This record gives sequence, structure tokens and C-alpha cells, in this order.
Amino acid sequence: MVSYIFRRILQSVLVLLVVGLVAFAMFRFVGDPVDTMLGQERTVQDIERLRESLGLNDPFFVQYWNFLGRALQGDLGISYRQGRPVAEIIAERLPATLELAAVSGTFALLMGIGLGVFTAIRRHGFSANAIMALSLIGVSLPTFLIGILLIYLFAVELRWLPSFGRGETVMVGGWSTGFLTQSGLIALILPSITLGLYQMTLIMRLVRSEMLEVMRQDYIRFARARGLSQRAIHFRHALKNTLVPVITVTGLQLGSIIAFAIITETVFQWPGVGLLFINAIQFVDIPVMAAYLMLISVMFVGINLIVDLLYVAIDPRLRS
Amino acid sequence: MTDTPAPKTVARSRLAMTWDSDVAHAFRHSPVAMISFAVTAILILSAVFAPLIAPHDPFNPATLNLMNGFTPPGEANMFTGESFVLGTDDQGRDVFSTILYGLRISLFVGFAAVGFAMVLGITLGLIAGYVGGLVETIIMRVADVQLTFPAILVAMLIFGIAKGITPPEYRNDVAIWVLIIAIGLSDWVQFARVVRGATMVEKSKEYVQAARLIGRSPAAIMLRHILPNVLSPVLVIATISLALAIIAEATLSFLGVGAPPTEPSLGTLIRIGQSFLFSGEWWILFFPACTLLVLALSVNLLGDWLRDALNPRLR
Amino acid sequence: MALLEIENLTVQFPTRRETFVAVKDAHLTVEPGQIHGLVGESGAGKSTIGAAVMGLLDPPGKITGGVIRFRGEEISGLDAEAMASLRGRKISMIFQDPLTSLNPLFTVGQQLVETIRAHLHLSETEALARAINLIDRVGIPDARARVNQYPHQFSGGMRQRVVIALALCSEPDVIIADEPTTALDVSIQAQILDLIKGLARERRVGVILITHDMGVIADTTDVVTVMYRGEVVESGPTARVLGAPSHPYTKSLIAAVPRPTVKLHRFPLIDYGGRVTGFAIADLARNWPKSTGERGAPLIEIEGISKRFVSKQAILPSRRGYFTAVDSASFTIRQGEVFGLVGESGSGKSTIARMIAGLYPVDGGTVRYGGRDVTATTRGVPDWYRREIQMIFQDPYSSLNPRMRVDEIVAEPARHHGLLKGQALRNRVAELLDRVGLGAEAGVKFPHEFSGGQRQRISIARALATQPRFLICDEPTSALDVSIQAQILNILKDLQDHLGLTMLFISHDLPVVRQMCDRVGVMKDGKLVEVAETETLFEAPQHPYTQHLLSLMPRLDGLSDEGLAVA
Amino acid sequence: ETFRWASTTDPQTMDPHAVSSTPVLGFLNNVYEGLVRRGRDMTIEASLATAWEPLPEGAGWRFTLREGVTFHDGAAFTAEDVRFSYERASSEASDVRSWFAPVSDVVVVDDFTVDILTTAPQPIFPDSIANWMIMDSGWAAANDATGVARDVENFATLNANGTAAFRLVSRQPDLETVLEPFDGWWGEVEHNITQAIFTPIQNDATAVAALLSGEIDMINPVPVQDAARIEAGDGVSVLRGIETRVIMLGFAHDHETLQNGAPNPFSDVRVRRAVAQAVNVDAILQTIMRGSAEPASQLVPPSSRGFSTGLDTRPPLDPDAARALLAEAGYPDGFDFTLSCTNDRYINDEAVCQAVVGMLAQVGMTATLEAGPVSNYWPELRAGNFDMYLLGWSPGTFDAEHPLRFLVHTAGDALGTWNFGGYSNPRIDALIPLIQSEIDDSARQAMLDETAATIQEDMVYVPLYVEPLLWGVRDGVSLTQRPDNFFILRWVTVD
Ligand SMILES: Nc1ncnc2c1ncn2[C@@H]1O[C@H](COP(=O)(O)OP(=O)(O)OP(=O)(O)O)[C@@H](O)[C@H]1O
Ligand SMILES: Nc1ncnc2c1ncn2[C@@H]1O[C@H](COP(=O)(O)OP(=O)(O)OP(=O)(O)O)[C@@H](O)[C@H]1O
Ligand SMILES: [Mg+2]
Ligand SMILES: [Mg+2]
Ligand code: NI
Repeated sequence: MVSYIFRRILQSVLVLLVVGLVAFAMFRFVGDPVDTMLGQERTVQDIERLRESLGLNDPFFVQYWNFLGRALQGDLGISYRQGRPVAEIIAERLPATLELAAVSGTFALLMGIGLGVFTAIRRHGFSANAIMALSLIGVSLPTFLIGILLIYLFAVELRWLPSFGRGETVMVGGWSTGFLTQSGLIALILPSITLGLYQMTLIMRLVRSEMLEVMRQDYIRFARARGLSQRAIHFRHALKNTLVPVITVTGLQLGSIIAFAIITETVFQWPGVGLLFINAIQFVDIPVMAAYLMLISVMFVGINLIVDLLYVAIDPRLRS
Repeated sequence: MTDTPAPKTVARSRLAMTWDSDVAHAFRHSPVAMISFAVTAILILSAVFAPLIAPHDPFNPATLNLMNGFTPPGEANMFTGESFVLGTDDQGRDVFSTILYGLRISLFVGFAAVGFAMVLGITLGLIAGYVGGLVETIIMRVADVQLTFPAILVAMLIFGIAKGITPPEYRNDVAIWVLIIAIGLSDWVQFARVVRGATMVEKSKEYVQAARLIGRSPAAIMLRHILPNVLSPVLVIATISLALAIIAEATLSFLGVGAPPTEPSLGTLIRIGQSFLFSGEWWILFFPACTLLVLALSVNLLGDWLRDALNPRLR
Repeated sequence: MALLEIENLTVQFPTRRETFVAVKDAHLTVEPGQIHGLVGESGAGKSTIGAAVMGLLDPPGKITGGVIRFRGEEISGLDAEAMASLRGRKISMIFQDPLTSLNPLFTVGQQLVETIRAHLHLSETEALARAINLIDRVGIPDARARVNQYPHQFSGGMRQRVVIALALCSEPDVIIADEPTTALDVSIQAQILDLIKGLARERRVGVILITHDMGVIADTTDVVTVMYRGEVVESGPTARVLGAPSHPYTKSLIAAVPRPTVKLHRFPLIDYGGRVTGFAIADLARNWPKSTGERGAPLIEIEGISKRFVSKQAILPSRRGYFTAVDSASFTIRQGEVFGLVGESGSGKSTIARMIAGLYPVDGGTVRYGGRDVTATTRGVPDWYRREIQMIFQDPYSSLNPRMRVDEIVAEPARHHGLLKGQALRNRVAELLDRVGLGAEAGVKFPHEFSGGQRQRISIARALATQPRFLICDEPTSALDVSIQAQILNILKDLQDHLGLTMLFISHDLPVVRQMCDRVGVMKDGKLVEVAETETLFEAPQHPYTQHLLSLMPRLDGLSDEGLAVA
Repeated sequence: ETFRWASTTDPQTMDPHAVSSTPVLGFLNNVYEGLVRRGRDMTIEASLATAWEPLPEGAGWRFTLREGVTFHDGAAFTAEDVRFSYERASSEASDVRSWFAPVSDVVVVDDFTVDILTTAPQPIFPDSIANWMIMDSGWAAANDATGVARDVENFATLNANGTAAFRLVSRQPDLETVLEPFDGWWGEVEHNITQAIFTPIQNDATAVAALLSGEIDMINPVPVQDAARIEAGDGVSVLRGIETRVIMLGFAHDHETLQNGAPNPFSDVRVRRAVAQAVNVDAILQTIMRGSAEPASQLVPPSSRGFSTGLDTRPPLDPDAARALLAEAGYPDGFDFTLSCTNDRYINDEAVCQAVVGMLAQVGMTATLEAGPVSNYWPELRAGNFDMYLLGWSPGTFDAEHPLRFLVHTAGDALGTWNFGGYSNPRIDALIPLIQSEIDDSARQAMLDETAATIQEDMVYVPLYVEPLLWGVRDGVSLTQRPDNFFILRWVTVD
């Protein structure tokens, strides 16, 4: 176990190195930061000077090497767009995204599992089929559209909820949280629904399809014969046997909620890392992109490690 | 419910056997499956035969009249007097024709990208889960790297490379493949990880060991024995991903990687239509969005049904 | 008032090909404290009756006629809710397939505790204590440690006992025990049957005991009902039915009971129902490669193989607990011989079989086949060796791919090895299915549509389809009624005779072992305690454990063609 | 009154010399002040300087500074700050140093007089430094912000200390920036704001929603297509104006071949003229721009200084003439080419390009549209990967000379830096320095007229239209919209 985790951490370092290399090879195709950094009255010398000082004239692996060298000393560089240390910017933005991800992830997981179990048990029921069909609306319309429609309904027409932003936030030891104020909590509602809708549908459908399979297994029949309650059968015995694909997908989805909640964050002007990232791409803000991708990579590696450990925790047959 | 048992003829035609198979039988008894199949088929056919069906050719800019722009459905344009069933968009394109033509791109990209992701993901997932060891480590770590890069960046990279290696006159032909590969690449990990997880569970079961004892090769065991047993979550993800891939195509086209805006796909139409959501020109968004919704709905319902039909215990 | 009454019960499985009537107009009554035996042909509908009483018929099965009453109240029409409140508390059932009845993701203890707590008002610790006690009472050693293990860490027989414990733990009024002791060695079987008898006597529990073991019926039951193809053909006090069977099927069944004492050339076959009464082995043996080696020469040489399992997970390897399932066993199987392996449940028989088949890597020792080293490593065994051997798994159901149709399952090996294709292959599959008594039309069904014994026969058909030279049989006929068992065993014997097929034959059924095997090994606690020629072993057992085992063999005295006297 | 407003882009920095972009300069104009400033009608008026006059012989300009001005931190404003700000703004890292290209030195005459010396006569120099903001030298030194914060972070990135009517209270980049009136401001207060909060809202639709829901008092910009809806809405209205940005089509003048390898037709003026005559600008303005924009005939809008009033007609729309021109140029069957275009830079840029493609197709010029985000657009243009492209130009000095310098002058290191197509005309190159240094207005205008005529003749660019300016405002808020798209808080009053 310990050695497994240790090996995985070693592998993660390798993953990180590869991610960096690919990232720097990629940045050339994103655009040229110099054009966005300089005003229209720049001269050719200005361009050259800036390129030189940013090291953009170096081959990408040299740029990468320099980045690594500095990163190892804890320096992630200065954002081209904001002119501030990247680490600071990311630290500022991460809480917003993490809180949003936590809320929408929880929403997606609870609703997804609950509805998934429900639709599996009532496979032929009307309400179950209605839920199954309705849930598809959430995944077949673009997130953007859903977000805007929600805003118009709840912010413009009904004026119940704010149309953008995080509301009031409170700093708790360097972490800006929206959980402690009423406006902060209210502000979370629409974005988390928008963001969680897709994951909810996915989880729900996965749970349903796996449940249907499991519900016909002999051990469920025997669990019934033993006189266990319906709840224990559905939520303990059947559900646990569906979990391997569900946690896989949940892990990945949670990762992408944190990493690339770009559209939701843009629509709701949610000051998280997704917004930061899309701005960085638009601005060709290489230091931000590089640091950000590294962070994402660490996160995915971590999530996947946890998922893999969970497999073993869930299924004893995998312990050997 | 019950058909009279087919007389045991020695050699039945393949068609008859297919018709008589359990899945086909289940299909014939499920109205939902038949309707959603019909809808999907109609959509696909109308996309394929768009040039024959569509009243206009929206992909030929020379035939467009900008002054026709924003004509409401069924009404006559106030400048040109022309009228269009589902109205026109900002360029004066007939929305109905554009949906048909756009579907061609969207369906192709959507199915191809999801198919590509599925094949790649399933293959690698099966291998990782079944073989384990170093192979698994390598595949899963590559997957980790892949996860880090969103489709946007992947598309930009591939597009940049493709641009470098293809002569300009082929760019437009390449563009669509760039989209497919980019979307497929950013999607395969999901399949791979799900399949790997399920395979790890499945491979310890005795029927797999029985197959090994027969001497079946690992490839055959993975495909014949394990795959059918891990397919249902894959189908869930695949059918759900389809709509997503179609929308992703529009996003990527917006970034300049993909089909040119003069040849709007369904997704691009929706993206364009979004900006007219509140200016009163609802039809530019509404009809394409409905088409996508109907497509997603029927494909998913078909997927739901197929999943259940493929499971012998659920019949 | 009768505890349980079944009247005119009819159960159908409507599929699109046919509507299969699994039970037709069946009658059965269980009085308090009565043990009611249910015997009959494999696939006759015994398990279906049990499932119908529990309201747990596998869809699409449904009760289409008749009533079931519990203490005079009709329960066959109850809604799900009301039915659920009866299950476990009032009526509980031991399903036939113990290996798939346990949820693989929960420890045995967890499953016991939750069942106990669902019915009895006990605290977590009390329930656990009770669970441990139960595990102990069904004869599983080291119960305290065992409750923390998962089902896959148990041997077949142990899992069966766990299922029994689970069915008994809620103190029900009626117990339906579907072949509860098939996978158990005689001593444990006796212990379990005593437990059941005790419950019937002391707590006035009514029991339906479904079994194919005539010895058990004779020993345990008060009343017996005989079923044949969905119908009750005979019912009455055990002594009468066994001693003076009136229905021809019952008579032929009794005639087929293997003789524990005398070695016969072939098992006696039933001529009732007129299906298979012997056939030319030549058909089956067509293009079956004849074993090349000289008969009697050592084929499999096993030297000191051992297997240990991690019994306690720990982060540090040094803290882990290990359990030695097989402790350096050595024996040789000769070309063309049937080598029997008997012994206590959980003593490592299946583990040895799996190591020989290359499914478990060995932790020590070597296996040689025809002089070549085929010891299983983590990468398995050499391919050529795989082609030579075949195994019939102890758990027939989980060894069948649930998503494959039976004809595909049976055809797969032949197709894979390129032996046959097209129509010839279809014919061969049909023939094989017919030989094991399923009928060719079974091919279009999926494994879950079969009864326990039928599944076992599918797995036998598949094993034969590969045309192996060495066949490992792990309890191949445990779920078969004596008549079908005889049929199958005769096929195996024919193959041995004609082709020189070598077999490792694991069974707890000592009469069968005596009939089938040339030499026998006896296992206890992972050790091979005795190996001897069959007759020698049965006549003059050396090791005390062997002696103990043989002494417990159910004695069916006065076995005649007409009936048997109950001891 | 608390006033909230939103715009698509956050000012990247609070350093007035680090970035010369409209969002930054426009925002900082509320915090910092220059020697001169622009009034409501864009005219130059006194600010920190009360008077200015050219030095004899075109040696530069003398500015008389306002006395009694203090910075937000209380420090007094003196000539030393002007000198410091000059040094800072013209330093290498500064993004506004081009304003000071002709400046040779800044001389402090006394505490309230400075001479700005130029290498050549600079008639419009005061216009060109309207956005040059003065920073306190003492504050900069004390906070280690004497250098421009661009590649490095310094105190000035997040903090500001100007002399203007508002001071920066808090700054959360990309999130919220709060301003409050500065009590010690020298000017006369016209606004009634007690606090002003700026929020960037990137998404147009979200911004419109925020305005409609009353969470925001003013948004900039309003998408053209939503303007009508907002006007119709309760309690909100749209402020319409015309910006100074001219949208035009540019050509690959000096390329041998097109992207697809065929000979380059665009080096032929007849082809370029055909393009001009084929594009139906009125239709574009009518539909895509919804009547909000105005057609353009020159590289600058009519409102700018030096506009050639006699040349204010576009070539007439005439597809037949266009076809004839093409035939004459040797392309009777037309040709294939690519049109490069942005899709996130100008208002409805992609739609406009699509319309252009359609119109050109009707005369036989078959364009493949390559539309993409601006991040990769300029590099591609600089690398010469285009045949025809869309460009928007907004003259920083509001003077007709500005685009000549960048778009028309033969491409070089400092001049012609945006002349991607490689147009080169020695006569124009010769005229540009003369225009720059001509003091006499009519002589200057004559030269500007000559260049404008040449440019029209040669169809160097095909100007299409001037971009509109659309702000959404809550009823009860009154404010002034300036063509440079600067939002000036001190002209805001809230009911
Ligand atoms: N799910 C099902 N679908 C269709 N047919 C079924 C299904 N389950 C059982 N059957 C059929 O019902 C018949 C009775 O099965 P049952 O399990 O009751 O037999 P059994 O008497 O218990 O036999 P065995 O001794 O082999 O266990 C069998 O012929 C079987 O094929
Ligand atoms: N995967 C495993 N992990 C841990 N322990 C195991 C595992 N498989 C088997 N065992 C243990 O090894 C011992 C021998 O098991 P095995 O299945 O070989 O018994 P068996 O002789 O076949 O018994 P039965 O007659 O009951 O089938 C048992 O005590 C069992 O608990
Ligand atoms: Mg049975
Ligand atoms: Mg065993
Ligand atoms: Ni039917």
C-alpha cells in the first residue's frame, strides 16, 4: 500500500514533467503574447525586446527548462496579463472554484445517485421515465444556454437570485469563502446547478444502468430472502456494487469541474480558475497557463490515485 | 409477447436470423425504441440528403442575400419579400436548410469523435485493466497527462501541427479531422478509466478464468468475454457524450480550429443563435437547439433501450 | 394448522420462444417441526417452488395458478411490502447457489450482523457475537477471524455454510433449504443436518429440504415429495416412498443411487422418461486426440506445492497475516487414471485444482505435465499446456459468461481451437447438450435461465467440447440428481476407457468417488494426509481422518432395484 | 450614491504607464490625471496644466502647472512629478513610450513650469499626451514603484495614487475595484457619487441581465443586437454613439502569391477597387450592425481632427462594375482566396466577414473565411499568412495622421508597423514627417487631403464603417459618453 502510493507519486512526477513539456510545445499554437501585451503604437524593437526578455525566442524546451528551474525554487513567474505573481493569482482564484465545485459536485452526486436508484427501481414507472427523459435536456443544451436561461428566469424576471458573481465573501485565513454569508450562499445556487446538471445526469444514468444489472444478481435476491429492508438492499447492497464505474466517472467529472468550469464561470462571472484559464488562453498568458496546467495535472493525478485506492477499498476482490 | 417458435430450418438466411434475434425482437416490441430509432434515422437521412431536401444551399455564400437576414419564420422579409419556413439567421441563410446542412457536419463530427474516443478508450481501458502491470501504468499515466489538457488546447496543438504539415488547399478538408481527433482525444480517458475499473472487477470472475482455460487469447477474452460485461457504463457515457461533442465542435470552431463559419454546423448555429436570444430573433436559436435536443433525446433513448436489450437478464 | 401449504401451484416462465411451465399443479404441506424432503430430477422445478414461496421468482417467472398459505393465510398474492416483512423473519430460504448468494463486497460478518439486526433487537456487538456463534455452529473453524473475511476468501463449502447461517440467524418459522449440503463433506454435512433436525425438534420449525442425495433424504426427512418435470409424482412418509416407491420415476431414481460398497463397471441408468440410456461413445470421441502417452505412466507430477493467502491486510508486509491453504502437497496422477481428491470442506482441494490449472500462482513446489515444468507463475501456465487441460468449476454459474448464450458458450472452445465450424459445429454443440441431458434447444437460452443442475451440465458440456487430455473436475455432479449424475459419470468413464482421458476428480460424495476413481487422495487442513488405491482406501483406511470420514458415510442398507430400507 | 458599472474587460493593472489599452487608460483617467485632458466633446482642455504654448522654433512646448493640487495621499503636485512621470512613461518597459518618441527632454523651469523639448516641431503634441498620467515621484520612490510594472510586479500594479476626482479604495483584479471621491480634488465636483464599484463582466448576455435586474447601473458595451431590447425595457436605456474605430479590409499588396499558391490578384488596384464596389456596406450596417454604425470612407472617422471632408464618399456599390474590373484585371472567372478575420475583437466581426464573403462571392471572388480569436491573429498577419484581412483602427491621437504612421507608411521598425500588406508609396512616406511637424493647420490639412486621396485612389484599404458605441444605462443615471469609449465618473449623476 505505502509502496504503491509511493510508486504512484514517483509516476506523478513523471506525468508532471511530460505535462510541462507538452504544454510548452503547445503554447506556440495558442498565439503570441507580445501582441496582446503591447499597445498598438509599439515598434518592431519593442516586440523584439519583449520577446527576448520573456524568453519567447528560445526553443520551447529551453523555455520549459527555464520554467522548471524557476518553479523548483517556488517561483511560478509573473502573469503577462496582470503583472502579478502567478502563484498569488491562482491562490486567490482557487477558493471560488473549489467551493463551486464542492457544491455542484455534492448536488450532482446526491441527486445523481438518488435519482439513479429511483429510476432503476421503478424502471417502468412513468415518473422514472419522465426523469430520464427530462434529465437529457440538461446535457443536450449547451451549458451557456442553460446558464443564461437560468439567469433570465431567476435574476431578471423573478429577481430572486443574483445574476453574477460570488456575493459577499469572507476571508478565513487566506481563503475567501462564500459559505459564511447569505449572499454568498445565494450566489452559489445558479452556478452550481448549471455546472452540476451534466454530472448529475451522467451519474444518474450510470447508477441506473449499473443498478439494473446488479438488482438481478443472486445476492440481491438472497438479500431479499434474508428480509433486509428495501433501503438496505438498494442503498447498501445494490449501490455499492455499482460504485466502481460511478466513482471513476465522478472523480473525472469532479476534476473537470475544478479544472475547466470555463463556461459556467464565464456566464456567471464567477471569479474562479476556469475564468482565469480562459482569460489566460485569450491573452496567451503563458506563465499562468503553465502553472495552471501543472496544478491541474497534480489534481487529476491525485484524484485518480484516490479513485484507484477507492476501488480497492470498495472491492475486496481487487486486494491481492 | 410470444411468437410461435420458428421452424427449425437447417440454414436460415442471415437476414432472417438477425430479424429473429433477441435484440431485434425486443426492438419490435418497444415503441420507444422504434420511435427513437425512426427519429434518429430521419435526422441522419435528412442530413445525408440535405442537398436534395433543403430549399437553399446555405453553404454557398454567393446565393445569400444579407438583406434577408433576421426574417421571422413564415413571414415575408421586409426588404426582399422572400419568406422562409423557419426564418433566416443573421446572414440571411434559411434556418431550415442550414440545420440540414449543419447536421451533416455535426453528426459526422459527433459520431466520429465519440466513436474514436470510444474505440481508443475501450481498447486502452481493456488492456490496462486486463494486462495490468507496466502496461497499465503507462496507459493510465498517459491518460493523466491527457486529462490535464482541455479540448481547446488539444485542438490548438493538433490544428497547429496539421497546419504545419498540410498544404493550404487541403486545410479545410483537414479541419474536420482535427476536430474529430481533438474531441476524441479529450474524451477517451473517461472511457478508458471506466472500462479499466470494470475490467479489473470482471477479470477476477470465474467465467474469465474459464475462458483462459479454454486457451483463448487475451485479446479474445477482452473482446468476447469482458467487453460485453463492461459495456453498459460505456454506452451511458457514449450516448451522453454525443450532444457534448456536437457542442464542443462549435466551441472549437469558434477558436478558429475547424469548419469555417461560412459552413455552420448545428452547434455553430446554436452558438450564433445564442447572441440573438434576447433580441427577439428567437428562431435562430430555437430550431437548431430543438434539433439537437431531439437528436440527443432519441440517441439516448435508443442507447437506454439497447443497453437493456443487450442484457439478457433484463429482457 | 399446517405451517405452510402449497396447493395446485403452477409457475410459468414466459419467454418469447415458449412459455415454460416449471411447476405444474404442485401440492406440498409442511407441518410444524416437520422436515419435508423434496427430490426429483434436475430441472424438475424444486428450486422454483422455493422461490415461489418466497415471492422471489426470477423474472419473468410468475405464479399462474394455485395458492400458497402460511399459517393458513394466503401469501401468494401479497404485495411486495407485506411479502418483505415475511421474508427472513417467518420464512427463510437457503438458495441453491451459495457462491453467488453472498454479496462479494461485504464481509461475511457484516452480512450476518445486518441480517440479525434486521430481525432481532440486538446491539451491534451482540449481533456480532451471535454471528460468530453461528459461524462456529455451522462448522467453520476460527469463526472470530473468519467473520472479517470476504466471501471470495471462503471455500465453496464454507460459503454454503455461511448461507445456511444467514438463513438461520433470524430464527424463522419455515426454512426452505435448497441443496444445503451439496458442497460439504460428510462430517460437516452431518453436523448441518443435525442442526436442522435440532431446530425442527426444538423450535418446531418446518423445513423443506431440497436435495438429490437419497442418503440425506433417508436420514433426515419425515415426509418426501418426488418431482419430475414440474409435477409432483409421488409424496408420502419417507420410509414408504423410499422403501416402496410406487411411481416408476421414483423407482428408477432409487435404482440409480450409487452403491457405496461395491465397485461397479458403470452406474446403473434409469430407463424412465426414455431419454438417454447409453450411447456410442464413438460419437463424442470423434476427432478427439487420443492420449499419446502410455497408460499408467506418470502424467502429472506434483511436488510439494503450497499456497498461502493473505488473511490479514496490513500496510507493512511483516504485519500481514497469512493463511496456508495448501501445505506442500505431493502426488502423481498417471496417464489414463481418475485421481480422486476428497477431504474436509475448506481443506484446499479447489486450491490445488486451481494451481494445477494455472489459475493461482503457486507459492512453492512444482507441477510437471508429461515431464515438462508447467508450474503456474503470476503469468499463468504455458499455452500448450492450457490446450491439454480443462476444468469443471465448482461453481458452475459464475464460470458461465452471463452475456453469452449457451450454444456460444459450448461452441467457443471448439471454434477457438479450430476443430469444427459452421453446421458441423452446431451439430456438435447440439449433441453435447443432448448428451448432458439438456436438449439441443437449450442452446438459445442464457445461463440464468437454467436450474442449478442444468448450469452444472452446461459447464460439463463446455469442458468436454475442448476435448482435453486432462480434465479437472471440481465437484462436477454435486447439483445433479442421481440419475443424471449417473449418466454424466458414465460419459466420463467411457472417455477414460476409450481415449485414456486422465482426470482429477474432486468430490465429497464418497460412493461416487469409489465408483469413479482409481486412486484417491485425502486432504485435511491443507495437507494431503493419505493417498491410496481406491479399494485399499475404502477397505483399509490408514489415516484417522480417513477412517472418520468413511465412518460417517450415509449407510443405505438394503439397496435394491425396487427401493431401499431406511436405517 | 453608490454607483456600479461593468465592462467586459478588467483593467489589467493600475499602473498608468504599463499598458496602453482603452480599458486601462479609460479606467485610470478617473484616478490619475494628465497635464491636459479631453472634455466631453473630446477637445483638449486644461487639467494639471493650466496653460501651454509652443516654444519658439518648434523646440517643444511649455506647460504651466496648476498650483495647490495634491495627490490622494496628500503629497503636493509639482513639476518634479511631471519630470518623474516623463522618465517613467518613456522608460523601456513602458507601453506608452511611443508618445514620447519625439521628446528629447523634459526641463523643470520652476516648481510649476515645465518645458517639454522635442526633436522636431510637434503641432499636436498636447493632444498626444492627453492620457499621459502623472504619478507622484515621492510615492513611487517610497513604494518602490519607480519602474513600470510590467514584467515584474510592483506596488503600482494594485495601488494607485493620482490627483483625479476619485481615489482607489480597493482592488481585486478581475473581481471588483472600488473608487471613492477624493475630497481634496482641485476641480469642481459635478457628480453625486459616494462610492463607485467596477466589476468586469465578460459575458455580454450576463452583463445585460445584470443591468436589467438592477444589480448594475451601467454596462459597456451593450451588444448591438440587444440594444433594442434594452431600450424597450423598463427602467433602462441605451446610450448610442459612434466610436473612433474604423473597420476596414486590408490586402496583401506585396505578396507574390496567394496562400493557395495562385498569383496574387490583390497587388492590382482594380481588384481592390472591385472589392470596394462589391461590398454592400449599407446592408451590413442595416442588418448586422442594426443601424448603429456609420459607413467609413477614410481611415479615420469624420469626427477626428484632420479628416478630409471632401473625400467622404465611399466608392458606390456596383457589383457589375466590380465584375468588369475583375475581368479587366484578368480575372473574368474570379479567383479563390482566404479572408482572415477575428471573431472576438470587434463588434460582430465574424458576421461581418461572413457577409463580406457572400458579397464577394457574388462577383466571383470566392473567399474561404478563416476566423479565429485575436490571440493568434496578429502573429499570423505579421508572418504574412493572409490574402485579405479585417482590421480595425482607432487613432490614439484622434488625428488623421495616426493611421498613416502605422498603416500606410512603408513597413519599418517604428513606422508602418501595422502595414501588414506591405503597401509602399514614397510620396506618402515623404509627406508623413511633414504632416507631423507642420504647425500651420491649413497646410497640414492640405497634405492630409493629398494622402487621403492617394489612399482612396490606390484602395490601400477598403474602409467599411465606424464602430458604434453602445452603453446600457439604468434610468436615473446621467452620464457622458465620449467617442474614445472612456467612461468618466466625474460626469455621472445618480438619482
Ligand atoms: N429465469 C428463468 N427463465 C426461464 N426458465 C427458467 C428460469 N429459471 C428456471 N427456469 C427453468 O425452470 C425449470 C425448473 O428450474 P428449477 O431451478 O426449479 O429446477 P430444480 O428442480 O431446482 O433443478 P436442479 O436440481 O437442477 O436445481 C428448469 O427447467 C429451468 O430451465
Ligand atoms: N482467494 C482467497 N483468499 C483467501 N483465502 C482463500 C482464498 N481462496 C481460498 N481460500 C481459503 O483457502 C482454504 C481452502 O480453500 P479451497 O477452496 O481450496 O477449499 P476446498 O477444499 O475446495 O473446500 P470446499 O470443499 O468447501 O470447496 C479455505 O480455508 C479458504 O478460506
Ligand atoms: Mg434447483
Ligand atoms: Mg472447493
Ligand atoms: Ni413476442
